[in-house]
Amino acid sequence: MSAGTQPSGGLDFEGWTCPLPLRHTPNVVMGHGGGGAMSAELVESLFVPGYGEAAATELGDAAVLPPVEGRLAFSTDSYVVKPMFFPGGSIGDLAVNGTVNDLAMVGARPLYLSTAYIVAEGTPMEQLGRVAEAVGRAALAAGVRLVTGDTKVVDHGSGDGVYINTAGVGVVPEGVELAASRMRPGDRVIVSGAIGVHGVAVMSCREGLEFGTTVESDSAALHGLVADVLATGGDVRVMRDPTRGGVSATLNELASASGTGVVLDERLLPVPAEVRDACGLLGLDPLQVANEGKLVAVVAAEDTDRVLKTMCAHPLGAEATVIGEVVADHPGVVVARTGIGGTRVMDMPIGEQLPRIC
Amino acid sequence: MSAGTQPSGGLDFEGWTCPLPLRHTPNVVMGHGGGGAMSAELVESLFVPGYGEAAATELGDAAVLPPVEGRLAFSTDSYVVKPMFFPGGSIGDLAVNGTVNDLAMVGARPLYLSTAYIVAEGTPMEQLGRVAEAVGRAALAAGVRLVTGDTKVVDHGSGDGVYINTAGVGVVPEGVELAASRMRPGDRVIVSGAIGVHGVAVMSCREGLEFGTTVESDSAALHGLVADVLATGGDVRVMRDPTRGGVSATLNELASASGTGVVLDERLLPVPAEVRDACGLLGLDPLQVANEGKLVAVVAAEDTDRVLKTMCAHPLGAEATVIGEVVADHPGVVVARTGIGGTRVMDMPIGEQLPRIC
Amino acid sequence: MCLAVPGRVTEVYEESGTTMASVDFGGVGKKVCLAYLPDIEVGEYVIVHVGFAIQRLDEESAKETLATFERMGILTEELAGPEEQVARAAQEAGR
Amino acid sequence: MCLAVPGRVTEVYEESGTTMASVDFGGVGKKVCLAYLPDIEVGEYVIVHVGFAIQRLDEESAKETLATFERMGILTEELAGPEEQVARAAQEAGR
Amino acid sequence: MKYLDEFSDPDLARALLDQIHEATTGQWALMEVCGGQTHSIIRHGIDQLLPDGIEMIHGPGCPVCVTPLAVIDKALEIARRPEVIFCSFGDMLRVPGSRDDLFTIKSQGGDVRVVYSPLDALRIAQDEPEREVVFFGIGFETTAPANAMAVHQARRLGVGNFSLLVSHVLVPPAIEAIMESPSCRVQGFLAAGHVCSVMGTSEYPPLAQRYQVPIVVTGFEPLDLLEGIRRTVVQLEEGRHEVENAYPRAVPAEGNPAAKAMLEDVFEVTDRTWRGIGEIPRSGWRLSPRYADFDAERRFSVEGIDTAESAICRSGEVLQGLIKPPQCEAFGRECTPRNPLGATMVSSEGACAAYYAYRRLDLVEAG
Amino acid sequence: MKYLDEFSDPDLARALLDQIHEATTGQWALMEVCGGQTHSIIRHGIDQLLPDGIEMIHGPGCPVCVTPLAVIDKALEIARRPEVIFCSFGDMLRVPGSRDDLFTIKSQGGDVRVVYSPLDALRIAQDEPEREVVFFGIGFETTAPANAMAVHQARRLGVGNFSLLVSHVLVPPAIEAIMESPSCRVQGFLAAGHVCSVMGTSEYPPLAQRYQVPIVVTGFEPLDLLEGIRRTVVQLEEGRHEVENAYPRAVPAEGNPAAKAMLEDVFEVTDRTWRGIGEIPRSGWRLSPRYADFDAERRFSVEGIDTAESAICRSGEVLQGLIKPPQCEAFGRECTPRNPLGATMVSSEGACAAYYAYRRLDLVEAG
Ligand code: SF4
Ligand code: SF4
Ligand SMILES: [Mg+2]
Ligand SMILES: [Mg+2]
Ligand SMILES: [Mg+2]
Ligand SMILES: [Mg+2]
Ligand SMILES: [Mg+2]
Ligand SMILES: [Mg+2]
Ligand SMILES: [Mg+2]
Ligand SMILES: [Mg+2]
Ligand SMILES: [Mg+2]
Ligand SMILES: [Mg+2]
Repeated sequence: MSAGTQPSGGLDFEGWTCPLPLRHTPNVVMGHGGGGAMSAELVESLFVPGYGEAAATELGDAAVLPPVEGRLAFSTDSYVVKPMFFPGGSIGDLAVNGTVNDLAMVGARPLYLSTAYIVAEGTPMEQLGRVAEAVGRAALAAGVRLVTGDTKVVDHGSGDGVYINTAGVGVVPEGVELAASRMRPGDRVIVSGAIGVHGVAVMSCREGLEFGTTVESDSAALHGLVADVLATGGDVRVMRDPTRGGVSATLNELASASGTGVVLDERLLPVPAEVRDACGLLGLDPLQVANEGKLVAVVAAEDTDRVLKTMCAHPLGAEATVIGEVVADHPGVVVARTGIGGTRVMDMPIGEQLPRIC
Repeated sequence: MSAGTQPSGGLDFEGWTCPLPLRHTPNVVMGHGGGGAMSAELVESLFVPGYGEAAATELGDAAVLPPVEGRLAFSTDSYVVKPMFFPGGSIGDLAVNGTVNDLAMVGARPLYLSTAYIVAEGTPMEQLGRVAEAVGRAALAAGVRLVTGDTKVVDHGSGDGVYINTAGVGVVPEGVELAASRMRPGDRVIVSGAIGVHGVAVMSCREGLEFGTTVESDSAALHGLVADVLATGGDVRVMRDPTRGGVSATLNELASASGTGVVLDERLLPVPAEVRDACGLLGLDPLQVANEGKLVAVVAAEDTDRVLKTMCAHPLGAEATVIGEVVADHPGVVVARTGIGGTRVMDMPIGEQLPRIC
Repeated sequence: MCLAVPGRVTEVYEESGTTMASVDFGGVGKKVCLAYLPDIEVGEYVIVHVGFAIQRLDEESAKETLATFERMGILTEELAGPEEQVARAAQEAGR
Repeated sequence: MCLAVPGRVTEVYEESGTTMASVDFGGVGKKVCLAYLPDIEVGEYVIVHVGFAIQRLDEESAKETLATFERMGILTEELAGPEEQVARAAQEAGR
Repeated sequence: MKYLDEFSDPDLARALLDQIHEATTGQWALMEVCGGQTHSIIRHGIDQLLPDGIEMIHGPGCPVCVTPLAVIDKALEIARRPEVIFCSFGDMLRVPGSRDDLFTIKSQGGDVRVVYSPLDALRIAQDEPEREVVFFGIGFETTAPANAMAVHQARRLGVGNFSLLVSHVLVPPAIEAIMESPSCRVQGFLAAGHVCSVMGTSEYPPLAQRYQVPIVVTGFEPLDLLEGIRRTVVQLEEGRHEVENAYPRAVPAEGNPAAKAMLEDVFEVTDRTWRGIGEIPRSGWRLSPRYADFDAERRFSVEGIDTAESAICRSGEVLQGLIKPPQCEAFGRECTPRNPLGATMVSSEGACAAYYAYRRLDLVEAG
Repeated sequence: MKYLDEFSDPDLARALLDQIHEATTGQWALMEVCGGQTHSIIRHGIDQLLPDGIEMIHGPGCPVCVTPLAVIDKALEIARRPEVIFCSFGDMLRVPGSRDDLFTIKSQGGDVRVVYSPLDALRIAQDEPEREVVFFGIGFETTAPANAMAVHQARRLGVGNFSLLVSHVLVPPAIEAIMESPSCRVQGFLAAGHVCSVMGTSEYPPLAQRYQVPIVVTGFEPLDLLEGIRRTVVQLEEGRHEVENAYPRAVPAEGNPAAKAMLEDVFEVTDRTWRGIGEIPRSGWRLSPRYADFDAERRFSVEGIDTAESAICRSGEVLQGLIKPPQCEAFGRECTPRNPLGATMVSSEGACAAYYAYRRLDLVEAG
């Protein structure tokens, strides 16, 4: 890799041609959000073909779905990532995987997704089409159906490219009960693989910070891995996907919600060299960098080996590892053992991650 | 009313004080979307109290809900209305009522709502708090629980105030089967009350078009009205809420989805004087103006009286009336009989509603 | 040209040296420039186009016109018997 | 001051009259201004701060320093018997 | 609205229609000059209710439709500039120039705003002194006084960042051009009521005389239009060719003297190209040299831009009343309001759009 | 990263710690001058591993912390302007001025951008010639060459819309001021390695002599810090007070001559107020008259702005090493990184923030 080569561009837009015969509109215009013929055309000619097999036949205002046996899981997230396309993925995959993962983290089998777009006028149809295709592919891969949707268009300057909201409905199998309140001293904290990868991939193409890296986003749907883990019968107390705020935010949330302490051993953290190096360059903490295809699980000590073995057998958990444990001391606080044997309190990140000045 | 007095302002922000002890942030800043302590604080100190009784105890990443008997209904919509506060309501009520109504239109009893906010940095906390309160009040009124949520913050200039996405889950009672495909020649078309009210209320405070009016948005949750109608046992073929694109878009969609024709009698349209006058001034067609608390129902001829009587007995359907009928002629086309006895084809609106030039 | 609509002047005032009016269009109020009709008084009707009162609406004349139309209507009614009226309505409905 | 990190120069080139370099920081590549170290050659290490190479990293010296530390380590190992090492580790874990 | 609703009364409409049916014995081709009248005729289905002997021909009366392509292209060029806030009446935004339209420019980041009045644009200029605010000053004689006043006020108040892109057109020279056309079929005119509210009626008697056509000043509500048609037909049946005022409540003979004085001051007559028709001598207004400082064409140096029409569209013939929209091969096929080939399909005032939007049921059934 | 990882090796760290423990017999108060070193010490828990006899005092070495309130207020004032793109290193955005911070200005519409390098800001100025691009040029001697080069290039390339808001501070005068303080407890200094990479080591022998303190040039990785501490302690135990270079791989005695020459050309020495400390004579750099055109304070006429600190915060004492952050009443209570009362709580380099973020476990347990 030549360090002088800035990234971006590496994405291939060649293969795609806009399916909408919109003579005057290679870009989205306000009318596409007006609820009239142009809106309908956008759904029929762009979203439905983009989604492919993952779409229900009609993406209506509301979907009627067959009865579901068991407890429901319900989740929502909006996706506003910039740039929309980044190494290893796009806002489209994130929008599917992120919501699928939030469902998976409560132990649910994801079934249905809604997709709602807020598009800035001027967004190239071609980009919107690629996003729709990415959504369709990710949904197909995750085995969820796209059953209802919405599109709004906002003024140039009132939005920026494409924002996507997905909401998801899933079913929680009988007996599955995941909650921070079930955490007990002695439990082990497992992370399913390398951390910080998604955040570094996105940062590498963020304006003003660009750097060359081979890192690609880890965006993936984790419900398969979760199902395997639950099938072990091991006592998994709680799971979380450490997205915004990273592992640090997740562990702080768990400590605070459970009233237990967490001790983390930094020497055990799976931080890839690229992530460590990028964070070193920018003065960031890999523990605070976002992940999109990883989970943190708290598991009863006696079941840890079993769970870990199962995780490692799954392609998305191949590098799973224990990174710490739950303690009775310092409830609500996460403490990290540092590389050279010191300790520090690992606080909840505050707001934005800011590259350090010096 | 003094015509010279421009509207807006009439909203009262006095009663509200920001519950967040954010010394440096009377406005939303990027950090509130970072997934760290500031994000958590926003949920705990603004959304949860704003939602009040309508909120589930924790607005987590995903909710686990008790089993639901019967078919599920699932819907989503994003709300980007400008200005956020307008005569008779706010983006908060719309976000609840709009999704509740999309569920109601497939005959469902709405149960749960997700709420996802995309907030532009700089948005006053006070406004966001008022929006959250409006969401809470509307949800309480509609009897839906707010069970899961999300907040993102975007750069100034990348967003505009507050966008809200809600997704909703409901249950469709046994035997309820509403579909455009069930429309038959001879069916009657009913509208549940005055049309064009919401659109005119919002337009009256839109920059560059401001006019004085006493019209207030009709934003309301219609599932109660729908339940009453379904309880009559009358054969309701299909229902729609004529939001963006107005009654015109809705009837065109129904005609086109059903393969039947629709004939509308303009003399029967319940267009309030204020709506007619505002449309006259701006050169708009009331049939294309948005509604947020009205429904269009297609009902078997023999059941029309029964349905209409029930509607009229409900506060939200007091002015319900038959406005047209389904015909075998001109399938897919909506024809309007004009006031002086002519006819015209009422086409699907195209994109944005544009005030006519002259 | 179109989209000039009649409204009733409810208030006349000065604004940065120009005569302005509040005009009531039934359900809608709008601020209108009176520079071209400075003699208009509150209560009178004006024809308003893109924010300007371009002409006084002569209520007398309007009433006369309507009265003429009504006379024509009566004339027509007299010409057509009730049967013809019913037949005409039916024909209309069938169009 | 901090956040100056060592990287290996992989390419040297001119850009609008200034000497620039591509620098490889392990997993990360960055464009860096070489104006203050114009004699650096490809393969050498530099200390980079906010986009500027501020100093050459002397590999010889780095190796010497590490070698010194290692000698201290060996010295320490020799001083402490294995029991003491275990005790020390336990103490550490208990902090 | 008072004085609108009364003039839509179905019973009185029936009475007027009866009178028209009774009066009509011959075959008459009438032209309503104004796009607003076209809109109203189709919107209310009036043409369907007329006797077979009367044919309504739609005139070149929509300022959106007739604004020349070159002016649209200038507007797009100006609106594209980062320093400009480009203000326009609403339905001008969808009119296609040679390549783009204002909606597209807006979607590419141009600051394009819809306003209700040119005074709104002037206020924006006052509020945002560091920007350049340009108002798209199109329209017939009805709209010209508003635009004139905006420029006049800008000068009076010293609002240096306001300018006008002017493309006004005038009705009487258009009537003249239509009548001069060798293929002209028009036998009587409904003159545009609101144009006369401003200008009065004095320009029409010479035309009625020269071309031996009745000209009836007509309003916009169903009863107004029916009365205008009735009076024109009665004249034709009686062999008269006079100027009548069927809209006396809004049209005094002298028009609006204050407005006319302002127009005199701010504008001067110029030759003007009408989109789809071609140049008509002395058929437009441009800013007079006294207001040259406020001329957006000069301020943004777009005088050079000149562009030609596309070949397929027959809107020129439509605008001259030579064909009706459905006679154009492209109508409703390649050319729809969604994807307009010609300006007459763009504006809801345009003859092709009015025909499409409210097209007759039999058209649907045939199609 | 090569030459980083090796200097974090746990076994070698243990070896160095053993040496330190062995060497320490007295009670010694050492100051690491640089905020990056403070960060590293707390981040790795080094202070916990040191013998009780060694106390680390955190120096005024975070440029974010010491940037005077008046300069922050000037930055906010400039960033607020609509024509300005205000570029800054990341963690400057959260530093509170008298009222707001840059994040707040950004949220109110100010165009505030985080960049990695001043050259990025220069490139933005070239890309957006119609805007004014201002770079917030703070930092010690390490950062100054980058800022100097940006200005130099701006002049060379004729980038007239670029300027620098300069508030550079210098390490040696700060050491002098600390030692001159009557309450000073510091007995030895770890000098900031990267400052010396630029400036070399020649400024330190006079200080070591005058104040009879050992000064050891020290790097930033755990082993570097331990070695710096070890050498300082050894000197103290042996009663020496010399300048030693414990970071020879990055610090030649002469520093970087090219950078020093550029600094000489672009900047000139000035008295500078350090936030929380007060004015230290000749402790900063400002733009030299030759580059006055590129001075943002002049370009935006904010020279007049002058503001005073709030009363509660004891960051001045923290910065001078007189108290440790937890000794401040407000620490962890009213004052947290989320809601900082003083600059030392704002930057992750700041002593209070570093203490808060990585505060010792016993602190948590006590708290
Ligand atoms: S239908 Fe279209 S192509 Fe034909 S004349 Fe009208 S605008 Fe031109
Ligand atoms: S803890 Fe806060 S208030 Fe106390 S000295 Fe540090 S920055 Fe100032
Ligand atoms: Mg919906
Ligand atoms: Mg999650
Ligand atoms: Mg999530
Ligand atoms: Mg929708
Ligand atoms: Mg979620
Ligand atoms: Mg709906
Ligand atoms: Mg909806
Ligand atoms: Mg979320
Ligand atoms: Mg367009
Ligand atoms: Mg802030």
